[in-house]
Amino acid sequence: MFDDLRDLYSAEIRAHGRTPAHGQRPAVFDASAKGDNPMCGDRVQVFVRRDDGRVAEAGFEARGCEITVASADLMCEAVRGQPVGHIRALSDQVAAMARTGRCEACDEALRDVHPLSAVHEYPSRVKCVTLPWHALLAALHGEKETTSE
Amino acid sequence: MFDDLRDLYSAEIRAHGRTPAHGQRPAVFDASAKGDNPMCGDRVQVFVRRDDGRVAEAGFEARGCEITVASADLMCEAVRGQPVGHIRALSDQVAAMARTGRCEACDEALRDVHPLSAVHEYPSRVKCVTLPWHALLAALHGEKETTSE
Amino acid sequence: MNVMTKPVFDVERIRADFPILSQTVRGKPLVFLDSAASAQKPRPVIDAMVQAMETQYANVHRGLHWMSERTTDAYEGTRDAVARLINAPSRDEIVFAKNTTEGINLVAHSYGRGIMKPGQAVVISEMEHHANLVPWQMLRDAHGVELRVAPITDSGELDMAGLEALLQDRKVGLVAVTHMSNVLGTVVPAARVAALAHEYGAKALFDGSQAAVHRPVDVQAIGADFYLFTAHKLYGPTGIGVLWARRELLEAMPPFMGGGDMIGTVSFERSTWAEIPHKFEAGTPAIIEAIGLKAAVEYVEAIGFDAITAHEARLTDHALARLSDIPGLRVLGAAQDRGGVFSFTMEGAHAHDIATLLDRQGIAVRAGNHCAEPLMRRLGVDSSARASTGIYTTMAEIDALADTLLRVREFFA
Amino acid sequence: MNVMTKPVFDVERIRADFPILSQTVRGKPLVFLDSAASAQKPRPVIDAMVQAMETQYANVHRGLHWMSERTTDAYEGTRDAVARLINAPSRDEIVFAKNTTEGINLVAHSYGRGIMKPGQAVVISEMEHHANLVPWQMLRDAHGVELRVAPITDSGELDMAGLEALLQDRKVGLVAVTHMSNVLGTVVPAARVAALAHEYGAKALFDGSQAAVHRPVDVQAIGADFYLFTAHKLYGPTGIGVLWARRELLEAMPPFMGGGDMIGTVSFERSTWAEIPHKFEAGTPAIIEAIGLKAAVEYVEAIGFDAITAHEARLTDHALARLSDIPGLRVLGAAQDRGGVFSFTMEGAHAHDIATLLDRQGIAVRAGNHCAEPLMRRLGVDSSARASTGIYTTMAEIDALADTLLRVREFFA
Ligand SMILES: Cc1ncc(COP(=O)(O)O)c(C=O)c1O
Ligand SMILES: Cc1ncc(COP(=O)(O)O)c(C=O)c1O
Repeated sequence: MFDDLRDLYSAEIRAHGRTPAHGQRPAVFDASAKGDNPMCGDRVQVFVRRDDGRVAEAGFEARGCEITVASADLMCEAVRGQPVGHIRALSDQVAAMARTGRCEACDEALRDVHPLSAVHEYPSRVKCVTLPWHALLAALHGEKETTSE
Repeated sequence: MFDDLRDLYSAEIRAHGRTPAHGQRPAVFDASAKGDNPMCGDRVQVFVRRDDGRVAEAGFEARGCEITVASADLMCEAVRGQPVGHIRALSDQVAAMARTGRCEACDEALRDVHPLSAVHEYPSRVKCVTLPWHALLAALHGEKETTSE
Repeated sequence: MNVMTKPVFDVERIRADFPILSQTVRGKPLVFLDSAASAQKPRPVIDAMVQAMETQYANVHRGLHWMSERTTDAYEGTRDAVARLINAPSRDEIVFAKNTTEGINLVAHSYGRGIMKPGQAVVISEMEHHANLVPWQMLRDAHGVELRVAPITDSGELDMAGLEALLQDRKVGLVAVTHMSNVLGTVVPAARVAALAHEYGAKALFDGSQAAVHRPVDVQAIGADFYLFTAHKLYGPTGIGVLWARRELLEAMPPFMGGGDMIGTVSFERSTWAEIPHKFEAGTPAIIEAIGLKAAVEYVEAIGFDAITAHEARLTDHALARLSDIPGLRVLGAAQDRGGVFSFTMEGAHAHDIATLLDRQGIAVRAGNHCAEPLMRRLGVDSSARASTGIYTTMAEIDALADTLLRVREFFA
Repeated sequence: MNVMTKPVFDVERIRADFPILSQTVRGKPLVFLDSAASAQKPRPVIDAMVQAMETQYANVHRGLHWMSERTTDAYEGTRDAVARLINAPSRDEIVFAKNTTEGINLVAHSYGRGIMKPGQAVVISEMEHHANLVPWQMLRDAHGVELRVAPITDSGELDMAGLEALLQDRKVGLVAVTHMSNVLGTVVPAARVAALAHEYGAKALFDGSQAAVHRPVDVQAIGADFYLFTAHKLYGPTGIGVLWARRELLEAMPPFMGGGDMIGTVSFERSTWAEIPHKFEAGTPAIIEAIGLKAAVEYVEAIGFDAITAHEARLTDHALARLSDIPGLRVLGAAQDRGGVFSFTMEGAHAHDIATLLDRQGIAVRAGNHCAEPLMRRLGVDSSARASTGIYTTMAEIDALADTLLRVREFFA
């Protein structure tokens, strides 16, 4: 019945969505920010530890759908070791990917994030993918809250 | 060209509209009130002198169209000698006449007002007819201002 | 309208009046179960708007010409239709606003700031839509009025004893509650609430956004002081809603917005206000929308609320039976008196994911907090999915929902 | 849009797009010269609204289903169209209100009460519509802000020296003037006004209700801080208008109304606001109307403002020539830069009587104070008749007006 949804809800994504590896507050972190999706009530809080200008570790706490949680988990994976200054570019690429479904020019670091591009067929779900990235950027910029609008 | 308007702008009405007999503040009056038509800017101030429970004299000052002035003038004529308690009934009859064009049950005192019934074809002009009556009622009830809404 | 000649309720005939219902979505026939967010429009509403724009349109109130007079008659005619619909004592008490939200903001401004005194209180309930919460918060913060929240019971009904307790100190100037919850479907006993409010010297406002769609409303029988609804949920156009209030309240309240049409006379020094209802309608109103609203009112009146509530009761019983058969599914709220709104959660599946799966099958439901975040908190859920019915909803659509939810459950198992 | 393929301006082709123009009134073909009050709607606007209601409708922003997503795209797409129309730097700066009037009230509340301090002043002009006067009076009375009135010259133009004099003490926080007078047709030199305001530390607001219909508007070239217009005069639907303001102003301003869609998170204690523009759009917006507005914007863009202003210049020259030939007729205002709005008085005939006689011939003009009572006082008239043009107005219609006015004069002689 939901065959055409197997892209979006692939085994990969569902695993990240249900049993995220990074779905907790790290023992040590130096920045954190919340992201809210006011239209639906989803909330993600991202925690990040930096080391020598790079993201050393990221984790999150979320109340949200599988897509949001999966995106947060894949993000935490993808940004580990990335230069802090590079995160915005990655975030922009994810946003474009979620909107258009395409990611030809995406950074190698985003390889595992690609399956989420299936979300582009469901515009109202695009925010589920981008919300954790907004929260991460906010944390890195010293803000406390953000929204996914 | 304007043949179908000869009813509304009859010689009678036009005479009252252009050279009203009562278009001034009487030397003596015991009540007065203004009426405004906020949608168009017309204004009538009515002055009235009472004697022994009857309208002894009425006069007005107006800035307004010919229909308003004619209605005010015909009103002043019609109410002279009428019991104060009867004015609301007369006013209601005039309002009904202006809206419907009919006045079978109208008071004899309103005979000369009848030609104004032609206004019923022009709903937005009905207020021109009723405004002076509203002001007169307001004056008799001790109010200072009224509108024709 | 002659009750004798009213045709029996025939949902297929009604569906034929709604062009959108024959659309397909993602290759599937549209099953529109999101009417509580906004309802679809029947042909008579669309036609009335088109006819106005094609044959009889000009600005209202101001023109001394035929088109303006006819348009004014049509616009003002809607006040009569609405007054009849809710049994308002006078057409002059019908104020048009953009939607319910603007109407409540108008009351918060003109009654709240204009009449209430700092130190007084407003009571709302735990199950309010943000539209009947945020304006009172803003009033609280700007005007020093206290905001109190009446509890609901675990079955999702207004806790009348809890409400009465909040009124005891007689500081409450206004009780403002929903007439029907957009999350729980609960219909609030409005007449009892109004009587209680009055007993303690408070006015009673009802947010009828949902109730006016599902129940006959009689503001006099309720004893309401303010009543609001929004046209787009009543099968009418967007951009117009209704505030009804008692004449003496409207007359005492200062205006909300300033501009054309709401004035008596204007000088740079001072302006005077027009009579009600015009005092509260600044600027060019939603003319075409008012004309559409009249058609919507006439449309539901022609069907009749007896038939509408009977149809809805059948749908509701069926929906509750089918939904409660789905393992792991929890319907929020269990009020005695409830309308066709079903919010639910499902174990192991997030509301958004449910909504997306349903959408893939052409079934439109809403998911999220339904503009009632504090209520969600009270219910202990982050978000829920919500299916809601309209006059065009069929038993088969309820079955499609339930059948698909069973598959959703498998998918997420 | 490709400028090269733009068809030449053909008024008969344009007229064919407006169904209402083939109507008769009192047995005569409609000559609609009341477009400044509200314009007629072309078929693409009507069709866009109908198509939305028939095939693609649901509430916006909230739904996770196909209909809601498509409707949201359409609704939000209007922001892009409007941003392009007025050359706004960002679509996020486009706020939808009910009409110009609500937009100005929003600014008076959120900027006036929210940002300005008691003791500051607002400057308006002598030729404002009540919509750009009454809200500032209400702000004055509620918030202790002074209201100053910049004079106009006898030719009906803004007196720039007079304006500058009012700014000298640097107390003025906002200069709020019309971009084009709805009585005199005067087009105000907006860029000069904005520069002057900025020189003295004030913001500049322009009421573009009339200007946006007759002139290309570029808010960046003007240097405006706030700009407003109303869809129904721009051949669009009733029930929707536009407030544009600079991002940093919108971000600093508190919200106007509270409710759904304008919030970030809500608890009973405290709410946070959504990002702009949503912060200023509480409740279900005028969705169908926004969709109609987009069609209206595209319609005028396809014709092009070059063609529109050229057509209007021809009509204006002709109208002024014909009207000035009528003995006893006085056209109000004689600005150098003026659009297709002609207010006039006639010796021996009151404006209402003129309007009724014209109406009898199917010619729709307005009469009264045109929601600009103080201006009428300044001009020394109680009321005037007003003819105003649209893109569909023909030379023959101007001739019909002038010919009939000659007969009106005879009638009242
Ligand atoms: C110059 C001007 N400003 C403001 C308005 C008010 O527009 P609206 O009634 O659509 O709010 C109008 C038209 O009525 C106008 O001509
Ligand atoms: C109970 C309730 N109140 C208020 C509203 C707000 O209505 P609107 O958005 O039309 O102002 C809604 C719907 O959104 C509602 O369901």
